[in-house]
Amino acid sequence: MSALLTVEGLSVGADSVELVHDLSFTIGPGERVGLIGESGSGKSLTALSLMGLLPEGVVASGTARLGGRDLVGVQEARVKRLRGSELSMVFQEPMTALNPLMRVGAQVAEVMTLHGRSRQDARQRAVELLARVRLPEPAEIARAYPHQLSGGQRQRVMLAIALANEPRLLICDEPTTALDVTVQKQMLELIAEVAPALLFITHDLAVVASVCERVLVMYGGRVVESGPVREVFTHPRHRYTEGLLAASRLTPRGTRLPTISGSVPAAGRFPSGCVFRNRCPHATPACETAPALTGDGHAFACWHPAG
Amino acid sequence: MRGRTNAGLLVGGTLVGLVVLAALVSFFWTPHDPTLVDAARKLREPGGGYLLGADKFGRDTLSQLMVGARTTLYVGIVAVGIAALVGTPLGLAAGMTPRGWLSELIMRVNDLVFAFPALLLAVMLGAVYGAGTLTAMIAIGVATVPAFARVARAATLQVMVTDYILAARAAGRRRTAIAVRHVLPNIGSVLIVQASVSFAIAILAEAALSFLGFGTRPPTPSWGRMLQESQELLFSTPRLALWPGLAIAVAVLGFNLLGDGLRDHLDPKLSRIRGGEER
Amino acid sequence: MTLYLVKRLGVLLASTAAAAVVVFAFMALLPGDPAEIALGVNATPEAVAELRSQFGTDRAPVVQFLDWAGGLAQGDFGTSYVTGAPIGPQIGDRLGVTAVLVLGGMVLALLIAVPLGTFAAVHHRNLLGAAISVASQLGIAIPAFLAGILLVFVFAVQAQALPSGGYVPIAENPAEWLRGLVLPWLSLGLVQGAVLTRYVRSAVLDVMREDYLRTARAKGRGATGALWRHGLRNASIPVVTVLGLQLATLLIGAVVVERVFVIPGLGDLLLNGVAQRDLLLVQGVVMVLVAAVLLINFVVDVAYRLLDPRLR
Amino acid sequence: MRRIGIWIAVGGLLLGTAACGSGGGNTGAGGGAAAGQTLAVGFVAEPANLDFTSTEGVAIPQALLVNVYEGLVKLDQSGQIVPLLAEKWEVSDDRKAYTFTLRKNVTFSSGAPFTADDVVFSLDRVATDWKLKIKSQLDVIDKVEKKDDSTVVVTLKRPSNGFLYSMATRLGAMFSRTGISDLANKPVGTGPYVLGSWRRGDSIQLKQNPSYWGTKPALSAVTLKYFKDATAMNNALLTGGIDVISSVQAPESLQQFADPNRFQTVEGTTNGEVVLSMNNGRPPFDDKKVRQAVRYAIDHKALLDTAWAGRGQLIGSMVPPTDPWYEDRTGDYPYDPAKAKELLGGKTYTVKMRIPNLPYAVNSAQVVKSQLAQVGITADIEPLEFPARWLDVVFTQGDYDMSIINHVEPRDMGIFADKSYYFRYDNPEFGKLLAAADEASEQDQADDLKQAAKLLSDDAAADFLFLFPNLIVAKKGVTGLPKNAIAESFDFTALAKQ
Repeated sequence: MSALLTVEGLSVGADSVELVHDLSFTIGPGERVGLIGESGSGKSLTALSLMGLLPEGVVASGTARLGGRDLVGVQEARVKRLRGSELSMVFQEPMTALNPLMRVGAQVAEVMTLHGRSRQDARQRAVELLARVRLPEPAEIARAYPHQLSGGQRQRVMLAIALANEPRLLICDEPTTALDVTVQKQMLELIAEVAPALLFITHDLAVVASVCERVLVMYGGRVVESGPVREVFTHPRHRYTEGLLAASRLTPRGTRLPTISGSVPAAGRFPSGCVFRNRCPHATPACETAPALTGDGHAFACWHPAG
Repeated sequence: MRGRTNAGLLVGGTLVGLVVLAALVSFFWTPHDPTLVDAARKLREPGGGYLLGADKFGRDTLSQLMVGARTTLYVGIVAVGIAALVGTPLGLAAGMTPRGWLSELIMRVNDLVFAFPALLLAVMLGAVYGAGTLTAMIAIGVATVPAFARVARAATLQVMVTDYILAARAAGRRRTAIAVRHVLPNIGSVLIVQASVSFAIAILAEAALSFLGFGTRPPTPSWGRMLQESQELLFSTPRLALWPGLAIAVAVLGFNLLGDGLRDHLDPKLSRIRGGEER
Repeated sequence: MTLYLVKRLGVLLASTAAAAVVVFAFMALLPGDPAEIALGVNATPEAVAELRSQFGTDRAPVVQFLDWAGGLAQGDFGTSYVTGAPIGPQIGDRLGVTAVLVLGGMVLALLIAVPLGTFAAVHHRNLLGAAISVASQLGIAIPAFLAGILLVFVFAVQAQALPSGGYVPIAENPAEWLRGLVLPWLSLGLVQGAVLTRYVRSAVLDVMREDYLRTARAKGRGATGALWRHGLRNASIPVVTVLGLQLATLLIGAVVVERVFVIPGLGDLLLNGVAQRDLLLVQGVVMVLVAAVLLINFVVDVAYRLLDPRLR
Repeated sequence: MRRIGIWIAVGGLLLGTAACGSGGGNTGAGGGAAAGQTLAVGFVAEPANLDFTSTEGVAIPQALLVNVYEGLVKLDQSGQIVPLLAEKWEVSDDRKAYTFTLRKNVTFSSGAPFTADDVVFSLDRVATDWKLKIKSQLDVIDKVEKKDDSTVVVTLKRPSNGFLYSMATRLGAMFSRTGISDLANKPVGTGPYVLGSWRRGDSIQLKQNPSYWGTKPALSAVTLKYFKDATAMNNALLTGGIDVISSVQAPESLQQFADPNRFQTVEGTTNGEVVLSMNNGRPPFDDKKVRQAVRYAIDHKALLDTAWAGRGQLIGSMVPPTDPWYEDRTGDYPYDPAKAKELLGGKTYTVKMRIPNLPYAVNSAQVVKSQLAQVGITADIEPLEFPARWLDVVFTQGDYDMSIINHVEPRDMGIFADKSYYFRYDNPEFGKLLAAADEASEQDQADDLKQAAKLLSDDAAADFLFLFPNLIVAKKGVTGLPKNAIAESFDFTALAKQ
C-alpha cells in the first residue's frame, strides 16, 4: 500500500544540540499511530516539525512527505497552505489554545475561510462541526467566548477546528492530558471515531492501547521500538519499552518490574551509542555503539533485547 | 535570554554604581569647590585640573556633576523611601483583604492620589511652602505611593493563594504576623524592582522640576538646573549641557536596566505583575 | 456590563468630588489673602474688606467650597481675583491647546511604538530588534524638555525648517498651526514612544508565546498573519493600561513642553497662576488636570472591559 | 527667564524689576511688505489685564503707554520732557501753577473728542480711583481746573521738580470720560495704536489707529509676543518668529546674534538698579558695619562678568548715569575681603537671601553667596515665585535678610526715604535731603540729590550690584530701536522696517 505520510531521516536540532535523530516511519491512509515517550523524548518536536511550527531557532532536516507533498525544508508559504487543510493538529492545553478575545464560532470558521470557503458558508459549517464533535447546543457555543466553556468543551472546539477542512492526517499532542478522567474517555472515543489518519502523541500507554493500531516508542530523540500496539505492549523488546510498561499498569506478566532508574537527561546530555544505556540495567560495553532499528513489523534498537 | 538579562543587570549595576561612587566620593573630595564662583575661570575649556571645564560662573563642571549625583540620589532615596514606606503597607493591607471595605477604600484613595501627578503636586507644594529640594522630594514621593501600593497589592494577592500562606492561615496565625513574616519577604523582590524603576522616574521628575525652577535651590548643584543654566550657552558651549544631560541619561538608564535585571534575576514568575518587559 | 458602567461612573463622580475637596483644601493653605494681593501693598483695610466680600473670601471655607464646587458642576470656574476675567473660558481655550498637544503626542507615540515594539518583539533575537530595545531604553532616559531643546536646536535654529515655538490657532492658519505643533509633538511623542515601545514589545513577546497563536498558525496562517489577526488585540490589553498611565504622564509632560515651546496651554496657565497668586485660577486648572486624569482612568477601565470579554 | 516687570511704589517712587520683553510672533518676519509693515517684538512679562490704574507692574504701561494712551507730555530719548497732547505749557513764577495748552482736533479711539474736561477727569481720577502706590506722586497737586476747552491749569501745593516728570509716566495718561467702563480689557486712548487682539498667554496685537491726530507710525501693526523662557525668546528671533527681543534675558547667548548680516544689537542703559537689599530693620543688617562688610566683600566686576555676561554698568548708589545728578560712586567700597572680615570682627553670620526667581537675580545670588562665603557670611538662597510670592514675603512682610531685585522705575531713590519700605532704611537726614531737592531750584536739586546718593552709599543702605543694561537684539533692518530704556513704555511709534 502507498503510505499517506512518509518520514525519512528526520532530525530536529537547535544550535548544536540534536533533539530528534534520524527518525523514519510511515502512516498509511486511515491508520492510527501512537507516538509514545516521556517528556523530553522529542515526540512533540517531531509533530511540530511535521506541521512546520517549530519554535524559533529549532530546525528540522530530512524528509517528510504527505501524499507526495514535502513538509520539511519547504518554504513557509507552501507549508502553511497544507496546515489546517491537509493535516491539522490538536494541542495539549485546551485552556490557552483558543484566542480569549474571539467567539468560538468565529475561530472555527476562520480555518475554513483561510482555505477558501466563503464567510457565510464557513459560519454555518462551524455550527455543524461543533455538533459533530458532540457539543450540546452548538449554535450557542459558537456565540460563546472560550472562557465560558469547560476544558473538555474547548478541546472539542479544537477538534472541530482540526477537522473542519477534512484533513488527511490529524496529529494530536497529548489532547486529553489536561482533562478530567471521565472527559478524557469521551474525547478519546471521539478522536478515534472522527480521525482520518492519526498521529497520536502521548506518554500514556493506556491511551495508546485504546486508540492506536501501531505504536512508535521514542527515547532521547530516537525511535527505539515500533510495531503493532498489541505486540509491542505484550512483548516489548527494547529495555526502555519494557521499563515503561513496567511502570504502568500494563505489565505483561502482572509482576512489577523495577521502574526505570534515574531521570531523563536534559537535551544534548544523552550518552553516545545507545541513548538509554546510562539508565539501562542490562547495559554492557557493547551498548557504546549505537544499535540500529531493525526488524520487520515489530522493530527495535537494542543490543540486549528482552524476551 | 538569560545571558541578555544578566547583561542588563551588569550594565545597570555598573551605571548606578558609577553614580553612587561619584556621590560618595564627593562627600570627601571633589576636584574643586563646586559652588565657588571665579570670574577668572569663566567658561574655562576642559583641561589643566578642570577635566570637564568650568561654567559661566567659573565653577568646575566635574565637581558640580559629582555633587549633583549626590542631589539626585538624595531626591531619589527620600522620594522612593516615602513611597515605599507608605505604599507598601497600604498595598499589603489591600492585598490581604481583597474583598473588604479597607481594600476598596485604600485602592480608591490610591486612584485619587494617582490623579495628582508629581509635577502638579510639586508646583502646588512649591507655591505653598516655597520650592526646594524637600518639597520636590515629598511631591515625587507622594505621587509614587500609588505605584508601590498597586504593585504590593498585586504581589500580595499572588502570594496569598500559595500553599504556605494558606497553611499559615489555617494554623491560625495573626494577620499582621503573616504579613510581616511571610508575605513581605515574598513580595520583597517585586518591591525592589519597583523601587529601582521609581528611582529612575524620580530622577526625571527632579530634572523637570529643576528646569521649571521648582526643584533644588541654587547654588546646590543639581543636574536638572545645570541643564537649565546651560541653555543659553547651548550654541557656544554645548558641553555645559552635554554633561548633565548625559549624567541624567546614565542614571535613568542605569536604574531602569537595574530594575529589569533584578526583576529577571529575583523572580521571573513575578515579572508579569508589572507587565513584564524583557525576559 | 451596564451594571459595571454605572458602578464605575459612580466611582468616577465620587473621586472627582473627593479631588475637588482635596484641591480646595490645598489651595486654602496658600499664604496670602487674594484681596490684599489684588489691591497691592498700600491698600486701606476698608478697601481690602470690601474686595474680600466682593470675592466672597470672607465667608466660611465650607460655604466657599460649596459655592465653588456648585459652580464647577455647571462649568463655572468663577472669576479671577487678578485679571477680573471669568476663568472658565480661559481654561476652555487652554484645555483645547493642551488636549491637541497631548493627543497628538500620544498618537505619535503610538505610531512609533506599535510598529517598532512589534518589530522588536518579532525580531527579538536579531540585531535590529535588540537595537530597537536599546534605543527605546535610551529614549526613556532622556527628559522630554531636553528632547525639546535639542529638537528646537536642530530643526528650528539650525535647519530653519520649523518654528521654534508659539501657537497659531487652527482657525487662523491651519498650515502654521500644524507646523508649530510638529516639534512639540515630537518631543512628547519620541520620549513617550520610547516608553511605549518597551511595553508593546513585551506585550507582543508575551502574546507570541501564547498557545492560541500556535493554534492560528496550525490553521494555516503565517507567523505575521497570526500575530496580526490574533496577537495584536490581545497585546493591546496590557498596552491600553499603560496608555492610560502614559496619558496622565503626558498631560504633565505637556506643562514642561509648553514652557519650552511657548505654547499657551493649561501648563502655562497653571505656572502663570502660581506666579500671579491667582488662587482661583490655579484651583481651577489643577481641578481640570486632576479630573482629566480621573476621566482617563475611567475610559481605560471601560476600554479594558470592552477589549476583554473575560471581564464583561 | 521668568517674568519680570512689576513695580510697586512707595512714597512716590517705584520699584520693579527689569522690564523685559520678549516677543515672538508668527506675524513677524518677512511678512509685512510695503503697505502694511508689521513687526513682532518679544517681551517677558505679559500683562494680567490692561488696567494700569489698578494693577502694578511694568508690563501694562510698557505695552500701552505712548502707544495707546498718551499724556500731556512725554520723555524723549535724551530724557527731556517734550510736548505730546499739550502743545506747550507755562510754569508760574512761584513754580506752583502749570498752564497746559492742549492740542486741538485730537480724538480718542472711541471717536470722542479730547478736551480739557478729559484732562481734569483723568488727573482727578488718580487720587480718587487709582489703586497704585505710585499715585502718591501726584499728591502734590492741589487742584486741576479747566480754563477753556483747550487750556488746563494744574495748581500744586508746593513747588515740585518731580511733578512734570510724573506727568510723563502713566500717572499722566489721558482717559476719555466715556472710555473707562472696561479698562482691563478695552483701553481707549488717543495714541497712534489701538488694541487689535489679545491672545492670552501668547501675544497682544496693536494696530494703527486710523484716526490718529499726529504722524502715523510706519508700522500698520505690532505684535507683542510674551515668553517666560529666555531661550525660547532667543530661538524665536533666530527662527524668524519675532523681529525684536526687547530685553535680552540670557546675555551669554548674545553670541548667537553676532552675524551682522542678520542681526543687530543695541546696548544702552536703563533706569534699573539691580540692588542687593539688606534688611536694615533686623540683625545682622541693622548693624551698619555688617552692611559695609557686605559691600566690601562683593567683587562687583566679577559679579557682572559672571552673572550677566559683563553687560551693564557698575554703579555705587541708586542713581543711573542718565540722571543729571549722577556721580560715579563705584569707588566708595572697592573689593576688599580683608577689610570686610575686619569689619565683621571675626564673627560669622547665616542669613536668608530671598530672591525673585528671575534670571538676573538667581545668577547674581549665586555669585553673592560664593563671595560672602569668603568673609564668613553664609547666605541661604531661597528663590520665590515672582511676582506674587516675592512681593508677599519680602516686599510686603519684610521677612528677609537679603534680596536682589532690579528697581526699574525712573528716579526711584526716594524709596529709601520711606522707612516702611522693605529696606527698612531709616535715616531722617536722607528724607530731608530728598524733600528739599523736590522744592529746590534745578542746581540745588542736583546738589541735594548727589548728597543723598552719597549718604545712601556711605550708610550701605543696600549694595548696588549693577545697572541693568538695555539690551535689544533685532533683525537687521529694524530701525527706531531705543538705545536707552528710560521711560516706562516701549515706544513703537518710531519703529520701522527697511
